[in-house]
Amino acid sequence: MEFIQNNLDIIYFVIFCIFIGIEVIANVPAILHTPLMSGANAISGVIMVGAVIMMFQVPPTNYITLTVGGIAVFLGALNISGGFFVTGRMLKMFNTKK
Amino acid sequence: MEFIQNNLDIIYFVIFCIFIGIEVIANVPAILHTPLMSGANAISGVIMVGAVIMMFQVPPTNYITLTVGGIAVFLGALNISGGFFVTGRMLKMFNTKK
Amino acid sequence: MNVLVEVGYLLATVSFLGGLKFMSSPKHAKIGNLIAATGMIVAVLCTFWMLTTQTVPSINLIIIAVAILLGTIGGKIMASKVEMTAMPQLVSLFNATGGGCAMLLGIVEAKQASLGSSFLGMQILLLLGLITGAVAASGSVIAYRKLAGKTKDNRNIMVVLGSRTLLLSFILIPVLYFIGIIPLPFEIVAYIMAFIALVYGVLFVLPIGGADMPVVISLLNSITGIATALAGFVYGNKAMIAGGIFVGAAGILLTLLMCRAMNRSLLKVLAGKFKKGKVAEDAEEQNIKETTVSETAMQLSFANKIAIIPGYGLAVAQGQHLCGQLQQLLEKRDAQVDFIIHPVAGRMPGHMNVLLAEANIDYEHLKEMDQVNDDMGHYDMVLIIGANDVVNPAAENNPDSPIYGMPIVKAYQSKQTVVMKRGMSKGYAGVPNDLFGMDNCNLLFGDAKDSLQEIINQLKLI
Amino acid sequence: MNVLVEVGYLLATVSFLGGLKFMSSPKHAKIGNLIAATGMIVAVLCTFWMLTTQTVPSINLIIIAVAILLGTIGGKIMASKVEMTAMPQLVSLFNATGGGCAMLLGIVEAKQASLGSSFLGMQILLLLGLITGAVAASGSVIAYRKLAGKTKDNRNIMVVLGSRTLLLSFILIPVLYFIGIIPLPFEIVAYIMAFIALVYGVLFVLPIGGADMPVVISLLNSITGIATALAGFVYGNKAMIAGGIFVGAAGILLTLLMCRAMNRSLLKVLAGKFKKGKVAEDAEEQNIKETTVSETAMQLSFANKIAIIPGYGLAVAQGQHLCGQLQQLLEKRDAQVDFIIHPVAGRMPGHMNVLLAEANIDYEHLKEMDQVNDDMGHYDMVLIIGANDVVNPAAENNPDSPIYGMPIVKAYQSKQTVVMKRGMSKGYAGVPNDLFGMDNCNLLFGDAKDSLQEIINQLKLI
Ligand SMILES: NC(=O)c1ccc[n+]([C@@H]2O[C@H](COP(=O)([O-])OP(=O)(O)OC[C@H]3O[C@@H](n4cnc5c(N)ncnc54)[C@H](OP(=O)(O)O)[C@@H]3O)[C@@H](O)[C@H]2O)c1
Ligand SMILES: NC(=O)c1ccc[n+]([C@@H]2O[C@H](COP(=O)([O-])OP(=O)(O)OC[C@H]3O[C@@H](n4cnc5c(N)ncnc54)[C@H](OP(=O)(O)O)[C@@H]3O)[C@@H](O)[C@H]2O)c1
Repeated sequence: MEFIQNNLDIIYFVIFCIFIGIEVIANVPAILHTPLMSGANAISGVIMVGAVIMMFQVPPTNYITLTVGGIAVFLGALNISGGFFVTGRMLKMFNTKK
Repeated sequence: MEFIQNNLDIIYFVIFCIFIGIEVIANVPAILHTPLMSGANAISGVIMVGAVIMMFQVPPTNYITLTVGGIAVFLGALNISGGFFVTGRMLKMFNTKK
Repeated sequence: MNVLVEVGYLLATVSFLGGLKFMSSPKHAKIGNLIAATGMIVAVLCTFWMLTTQTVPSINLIIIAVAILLGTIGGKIMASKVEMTAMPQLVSLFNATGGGCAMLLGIVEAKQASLGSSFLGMQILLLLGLITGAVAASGSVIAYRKLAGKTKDNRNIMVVLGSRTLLLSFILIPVLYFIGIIPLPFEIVAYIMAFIALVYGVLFVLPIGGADMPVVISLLNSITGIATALAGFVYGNKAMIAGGIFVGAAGILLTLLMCRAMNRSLLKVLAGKFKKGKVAEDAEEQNIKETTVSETAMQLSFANKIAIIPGYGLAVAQGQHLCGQLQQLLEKRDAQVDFIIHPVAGRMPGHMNVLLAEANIDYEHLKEMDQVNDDMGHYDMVLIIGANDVVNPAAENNPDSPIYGMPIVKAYQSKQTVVMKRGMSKGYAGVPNDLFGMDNCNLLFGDAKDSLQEIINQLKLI
Repeated sequence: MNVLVEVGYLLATVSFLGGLKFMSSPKHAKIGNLIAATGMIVAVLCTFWMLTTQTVPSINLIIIAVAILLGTIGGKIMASKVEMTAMPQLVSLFNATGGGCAMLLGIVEAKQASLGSSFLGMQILLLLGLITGAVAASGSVIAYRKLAGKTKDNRNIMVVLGSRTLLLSFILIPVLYFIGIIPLPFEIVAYIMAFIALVYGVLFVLPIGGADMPVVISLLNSITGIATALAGFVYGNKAMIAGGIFVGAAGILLTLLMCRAMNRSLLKVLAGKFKKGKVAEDAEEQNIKETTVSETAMQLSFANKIAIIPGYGLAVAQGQHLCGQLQQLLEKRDAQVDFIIHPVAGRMPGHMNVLLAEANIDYEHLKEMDQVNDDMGHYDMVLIIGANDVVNPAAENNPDSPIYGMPIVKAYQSKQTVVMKRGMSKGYAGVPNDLFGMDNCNLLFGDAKDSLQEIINQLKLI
């Protein structure tokens, strides 16, 4: 109960996000499934933002953590860049009729 | 700026609500326009909740305000009840084919 | 605030959302209405739950209870008694009550705000809520009166100028007040604004064509939604904010969708104008062929597949029940009779569906335009009853016509067409109809109800 | 936190939302991708804007910068080099990196959390984020390997049992830890969970059929989204929460939509099973008629309207360019050649569109199934190249067939059909195809590419 009280805003936020996520692609035609999947994949790359924030906090002497964190950022960047580029390339193929 | 800072949650809330409101009825067929209009009208009757909250705060000796507030509540209730009932009646007419 | 109250409002918000979603699909619309209504009950109940942590004088509570009771009963009665064809009027009236509630709420709160030292933002919110509420209220009343035929269109230049002036004062007065030039108490400013807004609502709706009222009601409804959301901000009430914004946003889109379904622009609707095409009003002499009741009855008796396309004229003539009789009669003779329903036939969306449902016509015989438009040639005979614009081929082949681009029922492709109308009057869009001059088309003049009755009488004899 | 940072995240959230919305409409998909990418750049930039209020050691900054640079370049190169047909593999690989990022982030934060005294909720969030990230990472790698043909399906009972056991331990270990029975530091528990999750990801994907990988990738992608949202909660970062949940929710729906487009249930897909119909595998002997290349070429040379229905076999044979040549040749002879594209022809949605686009075939000749299905009789000749399930009439007339209910291209209604395939093998769904035995159908055996080449050669001679 107290939890709900304190997190009411975030609860609304989550519910709305879920609804929007579902609603937004409810009517997508099958032909766009592959590029949409790929685009969604690119968006989930926003996890990199988390990795960067984490790296801000790592003590500069902790080399192991720095390395692991660096890899995390690298993977995130790969996901974002690759994701959007590959989606773009796919969509270029899907030109619609004029 | 400070305003944004303090009201960030509500800004997200409002944007999401607008988006949802638009998104939800983006594909409605013309035949449902009238009942949908009526249903939306009923929902906006939630203003009555505001009138009730207001009435909670009116000093019991202020007869004019009590009367005006009472009318507000009455109008709100009329909107809600009439709105949902009339929508229901309309929709009964719109039975879809089995 | 109490947690349970908050959770209740959360539930209400979600059910408004779900309700609207379901209401926009023909299959689930009824459930959607129920969901939204349940959410509303939850919202109201949890407002009363606040009483567990707050003491309210019993006189207030009694007034609230009585008001709710009367309102609920009144709404139920009005909704049950109204005739199907008067639906839009009633919706408009209900919208007026919602707007009125928002306005009164604003007025009372303005008084309180005058007493306390409420801050600028709150005062702006209150004024906005009050203005939108008042506009929605008085505008809806005029829309109601127009639909009920009690007020006529008024495109007087004074009305237009007046409404523009008032629009200006909506900005001017509050600005002058807030920078301190108007030395009145906030309360009084609020009253003035409410009054101006009420007048503006009237002037806003006056010039708009009576038949465009469904569009206007949708717009006013959206404004009520905004008023609700503004009040929600004042009370920090999420259910009010969400419900209000949902309705506001959905209402604006719905308004645009309605305009699109009629192939009109919202601006033109609001200005009370029609798109002027290059078509001269009565351009060409048409070679029309009149037919008679007995000939039509004869043709019907020979046809195997018949389509009936109903329009506004059928609604005016109240001929829906005769349509049903005609269908039964023909089906007994082993003919198949379909009704082809154009989404904006008549004067409100879905008008014809409601009409034919009232006459108990089977759903399997109600066809949507898109379902049959490719096969119009399969019908031996097409009967157009009081419809005009929705079968006008100009929408397809005349780019200059004001209705160009509107989807139509392709009656012109059928083997044989009989159009039942009283004279050569134009339809709602005011454009001539080439269909009437086509080879496969005959006109049967007369009131739709009378003609239908006579056809039925004759058919019984054959 | 800095206001500008917050506003930036708000913008990013809105553009993720808008991007997804646009991406789901064929006309605006490209813009949608751009919008979402812009939002991502905004999100990253405003994260760095935090540096204005926070000092970070320069070594950390250098590592971050290098990592981002390498990642961006690497992603760009991989995306540019990949062959069109290998797209799904690559998407899967990228998803693995996203999952990996989430997992590593969880591991590092778990270490920090072990040091500080972070509260229960945070620990649960971290564990959940770590598990989901790890499952998505290893699962996606296996999906990638399957699509690339490097790993085979494995429906071994050990795999299934193993994955169930691990699923159990996801609940058990944390619960035991939190009630204090496992006396290890949180850090270690996190490592163990990450390890288990990685193994689980592998076992989860192993039994699933290779051709179902697009569905699985979509599912894993949705899991990455959830991992992102969980990490977002840890940092209180709205853009991460919103982006993650959007992807999570959209991904789940997309997964279901994909299954529906293939007329399969998600559970069956995950179990690696096919719906078993009552149809015996090779029920009836079909009366098939073989035809020859020269006969087919002759028929083509006489036809005026020709339809080509491409399927998985054409992709395997890499015959798309020959298809283009054939079309040009026939058009020079004044025939009209349409390609009819079934949405799930091939092995990923839109596979055939990509394939034919690669061969530079004009968009006006690409027809969607629904556009032409009612007029199949208008084609003088239909050429089915390496397609099977998508033209199987059993989907329409055999309620017991596993593909019953899937929309198909109604090739069986055409005047004359030639099916090009290598032998009598079944399609992906493993069901016999009645079309092959029909009167209007002839089979031309042979690899699609070879047969096409020969037809073209012959046609040039005629
Ligand atoms: N549905 C909506 O939501 C909505 C809302 C606003 C506007 N509109 C517009 O309304 C129009 C609807 O088209 P429609 O084809 O249904 O109607 P219409 O184009 O307005 O034509 C109605 C026809 O019915 C005839 N009529 C009138 N009273 C009659 C009677 N008692 N007996 C027989 N005939 C009678 C009239 O000709 P006579 O006078 O010669 O008999 C007239 O030509 C469209 O332009 C649409 O855009 C629709
Ligand atoms: N698009 C998607 O997203 C997706 C994803 C997963 C699954 N699926 C499923 O995949 C199926 C797609 O249907 P489809 O009709 O495209 O393909 P299909 O039903 O799988 O049939 C392909 C046919 O091509 C023939 N073939 C294979 N290699 C060939 C070659 N080199 N030359 C000529 N023919 C060759 C095969 O017969 P022979 O061996 O006798 O030549 C086979 O019968 C559907 O069942 C769909 O549900 C689609």
